[in-house]
Amino acid sequence: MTTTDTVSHVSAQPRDKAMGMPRHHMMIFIALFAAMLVAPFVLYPVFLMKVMCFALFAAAFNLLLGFGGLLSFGHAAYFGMASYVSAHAAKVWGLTPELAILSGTLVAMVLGAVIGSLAIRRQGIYFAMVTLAFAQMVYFFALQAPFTGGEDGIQAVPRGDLFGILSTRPDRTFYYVVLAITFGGVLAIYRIIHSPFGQVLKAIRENEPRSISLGYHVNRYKLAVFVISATFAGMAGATKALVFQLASLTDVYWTMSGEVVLMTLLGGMGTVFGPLLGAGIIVAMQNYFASFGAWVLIMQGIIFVLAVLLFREGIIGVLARWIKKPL
Amino acid sequence: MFELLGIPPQALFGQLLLGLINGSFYAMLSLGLAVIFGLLNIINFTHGAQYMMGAFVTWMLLTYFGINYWAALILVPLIVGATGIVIERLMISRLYHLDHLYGLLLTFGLALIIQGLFRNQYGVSGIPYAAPELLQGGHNLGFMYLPNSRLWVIVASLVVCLGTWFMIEKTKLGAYLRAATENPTLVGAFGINVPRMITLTYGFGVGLAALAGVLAAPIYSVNPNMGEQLIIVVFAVVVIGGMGSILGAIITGFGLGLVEGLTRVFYPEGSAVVIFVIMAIVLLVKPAGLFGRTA
Amino acid sequence: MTEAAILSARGLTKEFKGFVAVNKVDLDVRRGSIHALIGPNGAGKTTCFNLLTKFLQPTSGAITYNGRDITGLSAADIARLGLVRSFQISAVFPNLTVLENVRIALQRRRGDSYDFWRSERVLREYDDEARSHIADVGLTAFTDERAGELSYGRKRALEIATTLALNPEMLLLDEPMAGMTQEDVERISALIRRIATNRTILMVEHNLSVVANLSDHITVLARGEVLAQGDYATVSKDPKVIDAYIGAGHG
Amino acid sequence: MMKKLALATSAFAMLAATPGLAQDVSVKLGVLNDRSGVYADLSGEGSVIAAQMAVEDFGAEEKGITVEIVSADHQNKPDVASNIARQWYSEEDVDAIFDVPTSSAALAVHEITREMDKIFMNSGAATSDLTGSACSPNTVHWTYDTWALANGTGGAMVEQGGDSWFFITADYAFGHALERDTTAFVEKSGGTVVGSVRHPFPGSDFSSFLLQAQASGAKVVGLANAGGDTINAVKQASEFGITQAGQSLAGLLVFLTDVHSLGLQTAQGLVLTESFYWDLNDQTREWSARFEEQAGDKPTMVQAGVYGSVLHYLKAVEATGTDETAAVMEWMKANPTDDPLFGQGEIREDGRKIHDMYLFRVKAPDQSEGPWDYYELLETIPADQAFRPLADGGCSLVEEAAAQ
Repeated sequence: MTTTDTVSHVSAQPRDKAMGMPRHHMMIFIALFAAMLVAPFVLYPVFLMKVMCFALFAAAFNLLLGFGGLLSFGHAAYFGMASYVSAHAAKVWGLTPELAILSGTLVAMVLGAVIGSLAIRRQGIYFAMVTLAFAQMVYFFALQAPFTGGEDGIQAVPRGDLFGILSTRPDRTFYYVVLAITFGGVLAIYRIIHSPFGQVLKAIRENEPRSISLGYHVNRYKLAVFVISATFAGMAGATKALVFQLASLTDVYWTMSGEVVLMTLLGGMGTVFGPLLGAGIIVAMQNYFASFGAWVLIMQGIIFVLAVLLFREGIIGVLARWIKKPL
Repeated sequence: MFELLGIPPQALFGQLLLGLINGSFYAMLSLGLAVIFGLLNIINFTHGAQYMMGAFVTWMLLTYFGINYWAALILVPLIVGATGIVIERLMISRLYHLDHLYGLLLTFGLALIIQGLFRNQYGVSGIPYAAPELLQGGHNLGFMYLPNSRLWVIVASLVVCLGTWFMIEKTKLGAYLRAATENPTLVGAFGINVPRMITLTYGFGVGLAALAGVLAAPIYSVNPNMGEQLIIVVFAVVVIGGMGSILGAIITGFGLGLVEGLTRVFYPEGSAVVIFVIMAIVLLVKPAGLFGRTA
Repeated sequence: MTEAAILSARGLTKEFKGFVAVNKVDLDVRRGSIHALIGPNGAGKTTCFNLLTKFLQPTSGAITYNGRDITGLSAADIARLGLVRSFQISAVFPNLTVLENVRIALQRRRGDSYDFWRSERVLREYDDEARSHIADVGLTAFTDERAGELSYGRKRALEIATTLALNPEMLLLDEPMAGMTQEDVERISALIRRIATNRTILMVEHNLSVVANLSDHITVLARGEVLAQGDYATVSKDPKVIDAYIGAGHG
Repeated sequence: MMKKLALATSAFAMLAATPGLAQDVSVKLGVLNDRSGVYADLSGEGSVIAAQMAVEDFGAEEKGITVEIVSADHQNKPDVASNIARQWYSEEDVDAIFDVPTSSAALAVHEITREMDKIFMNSGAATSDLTGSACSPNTVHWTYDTWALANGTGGAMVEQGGDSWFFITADYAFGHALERDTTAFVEKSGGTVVGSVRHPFPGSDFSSFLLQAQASGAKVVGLANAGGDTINAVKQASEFGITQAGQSLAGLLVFLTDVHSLGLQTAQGLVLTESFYWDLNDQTREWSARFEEQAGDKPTMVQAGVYGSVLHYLKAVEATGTDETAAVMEWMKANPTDDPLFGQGEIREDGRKIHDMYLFRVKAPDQSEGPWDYYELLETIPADQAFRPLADGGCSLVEEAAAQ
């Protein structure tokens, strides 16, 4: 018999929807967007761009874990490989930023399709181990392939001119490009969750054998959501490469896979806003505690343990329970 | 003198022997994972960190207390196994009613903490641990110089692996263990304290990892990151072998060590990924793994 | 094969690591009948059931449905042919509402819904039909409740409503009465009889009174093999069957 | 508050303006390195201590220069390094960044420094690209580079009789570059390379590669890797009796701290190149003793390089009376360097700092007379031969200068 990989979580049913979106969701999105519009005048724009890239990465990951019920421990592969491709495209091929990001995203999609079609043959923790092992293989590839620059990475990547016209060199300008990309990505993921496809995904997560018995080709759905998740993870990685103007092994290493799991778990898996908050917290932590060295690692470990033992719903999950509305 | 694909047979034998040594570590670690998985149904991500602890505790015993390697062989698995028991009682035991993925996440977090603490304390450059006198030197086998310490690893891990296999497959205790794996409630009905058995099993699996760490201490550099690379490869070994049988874990471990050794001779560039490639093929052909139960 | 058989199995065998769970079972389910699969514990009923619904792949043997060989098809494909199963443990989607549960089945008509770019509002067209299925099993009052919060009997009712929403030609019910109160048993029995009017039903059931009451035809399994076949009266008098049940210490 | 004070003193100084005397510039120096990873021991807090010693020895305060030192951990990750460098330059008014081990992180800081037009004085990183194909008017590469190491170990080893080589190479760009460069020097000096093998990175088991090296019969086994890989390889070489059997082991990127962590028993006989050793002369011994009092360990060449580069930078600030990038950089390149650790030297127009390099052999335990007595000097490679000739690096600054 097949086992279910259900991850329990909150998902009550709101009926007060406006334009297909519960009103409070729409208000949060608008508030978030407004805040991000003015944020670079208060906070350091590069830091904010990093947060946004990771927020998109975590949202993509959450689509797979929180809504597909699949724990991938190798999402760094798509994030990192896309960042290499995007950096290479911008630097060596001289592509404009939107095309560079697009090419990175496409490569992540293809990679996701290849690894995904193998990984979905196993379930539960095996699935996690398989994705981890494949990601390690991608890491070795990135380390040895000539175009990635090995340990040096791809450095001094030009951001280029958006659509060939608008220079994105100034951080503030590029900030709004990144805002558009990541916000668009997060909204797209939101739509996917709330699509007919998303509805079937939820059913599979809740009860896989039953979904099969209703005639759904469960593995095709799993593969589809895996590929979509890898694609958006790639989009985040490709964007990040242009933000920092470099692509490096950090992004493709397994600790990166662990970090995105942590962001999602901390914020609240299976929630809409949890991964965004989780990404913000972890990136801020890494940024401001950078001088503490290995303590950052220890703190991340402690957060993992506490999150698993004490608040599995994550911060947003707990909030959602208090206000009795899904977030 | 005949050669095989351009490789002199002496070199080939040497590499096979070395592959066997690597395989010893794979086998011991995947065995520990299999035992834990069998009863607790979690993948112990902390396994690599516990292997590293084994090596470090061996070093500490010698440095701070003057306790030698041979005593460490007994003491270290007990000490590290005991920390495992504490972890199981305090944390892992709270997760059995939940999705198994939480066990993976918890042990991943624990691995980060343990690794970070050791990094803070000892840095990452690595600490030397001198092999005991009996293991220094080596034998000239004609086709290679085999250090005694390596020979000892093969012997010790074979004894441990076969001992574990014998205990689980052929003794009454093992029979309970296997039965509990299949059906915990049934064994509970036989009047066996299942939670205690689970705790001890976790301790035992962790002890195995620590023992591998003791064996590694004189050979590899003792450093906080020594487990993190190995554990991912061992995960692949486990996926290839499947969690069906104890013997399967042992055979796969040794076998993949040999395969890796051969790759080092014929195509060294591929030796880092050969196990992952095999994993991909096994997933295509036999998704449940070579020794895994179908369904 | 009899003319009227909708589902047939020939020489159906399943081995697990040398242990033969189901051994050369031949089975014919007549169109329009209620067919029960019974037997003592460990007789291989559930394995047999899982083989027929392709949740397990048989080691050897063939299965035909409506004259078509379905031995090589996947479980989801079988469901698409109109052969839909239920589960021993109640098979609902606990975090979806009752309405959404039924709608998941109706949504199947869209083919495979891979359209992740559309809003789920397109699913509202199924709401009315879903409500009528819900009304059929008497759950209208719970339409917007989370399925996980329903009582056990209501979950089973919801499961049947979901199954019926697929409008299957044949239903395979895995112990539909397991764990039910007497009151629930009667309600579900009536429901099964009602839906059986233009459908074929194969069920695995422990509750012999339910079997006696509902089924037209019975197959008795013991140790993975077919022990006896026939209607309740024939089977219940068969000394081999009595022996098997008493020998196994189970009634 | 700080700013007000600085303004007040500046007005005062203007009145009493005497060239070369109190001139009240305030500079902020960032020491960016690895404080938790593989290179924490050879750079880390020790580099910050070295920088502070430079400020004190220079007597910055007496000379009217206010110096603030900030430090951070880049975890050997280029993205972390680039993030910190950006923030330091744009938000915290850091004038110059020092140290930065790990080539990838160094290249990242190198690019940002160029973009923001500040000063980067690298001590910790190996890549010779910093003054070669990627060279920048804003970077000085102080202590060593891969070319110098390959030249020292590869060329000098052959002269010492080690004329046949076998490489054990980390299978990524850095390892390949080390192997390629060293091979060139070995061959130029009349030696041969009999074989090489690439090991996965990072690797823990080197036994099978060592076995191949042994079978090759080469006189020298060259380790074209770094950090934990080198440590593991050396440890296992001793286990398999490589050096005892008559082969020499040559580390192409080995630091004093690596030898310290291996112990002499294991590391004995290893040959390596460095640009600084605490026991070279009275000056280095005196300075290293002071360093050891504060840091607890003897200094590495990287830490020594931070001292030297901070000192030279402060001299430039004193002489030009400003922290303005172009002026400081011009002075630094125009004037010779002189410090107790590296002696006299110069900074070339491509940013390369020139000084002697040394080929060492690790002593056997019975030759060592005390703690940290690890090296035996085999050869001094004079400054004019130690580094890549200006014309060979492919640095665009050099071509521009030549064109003018």
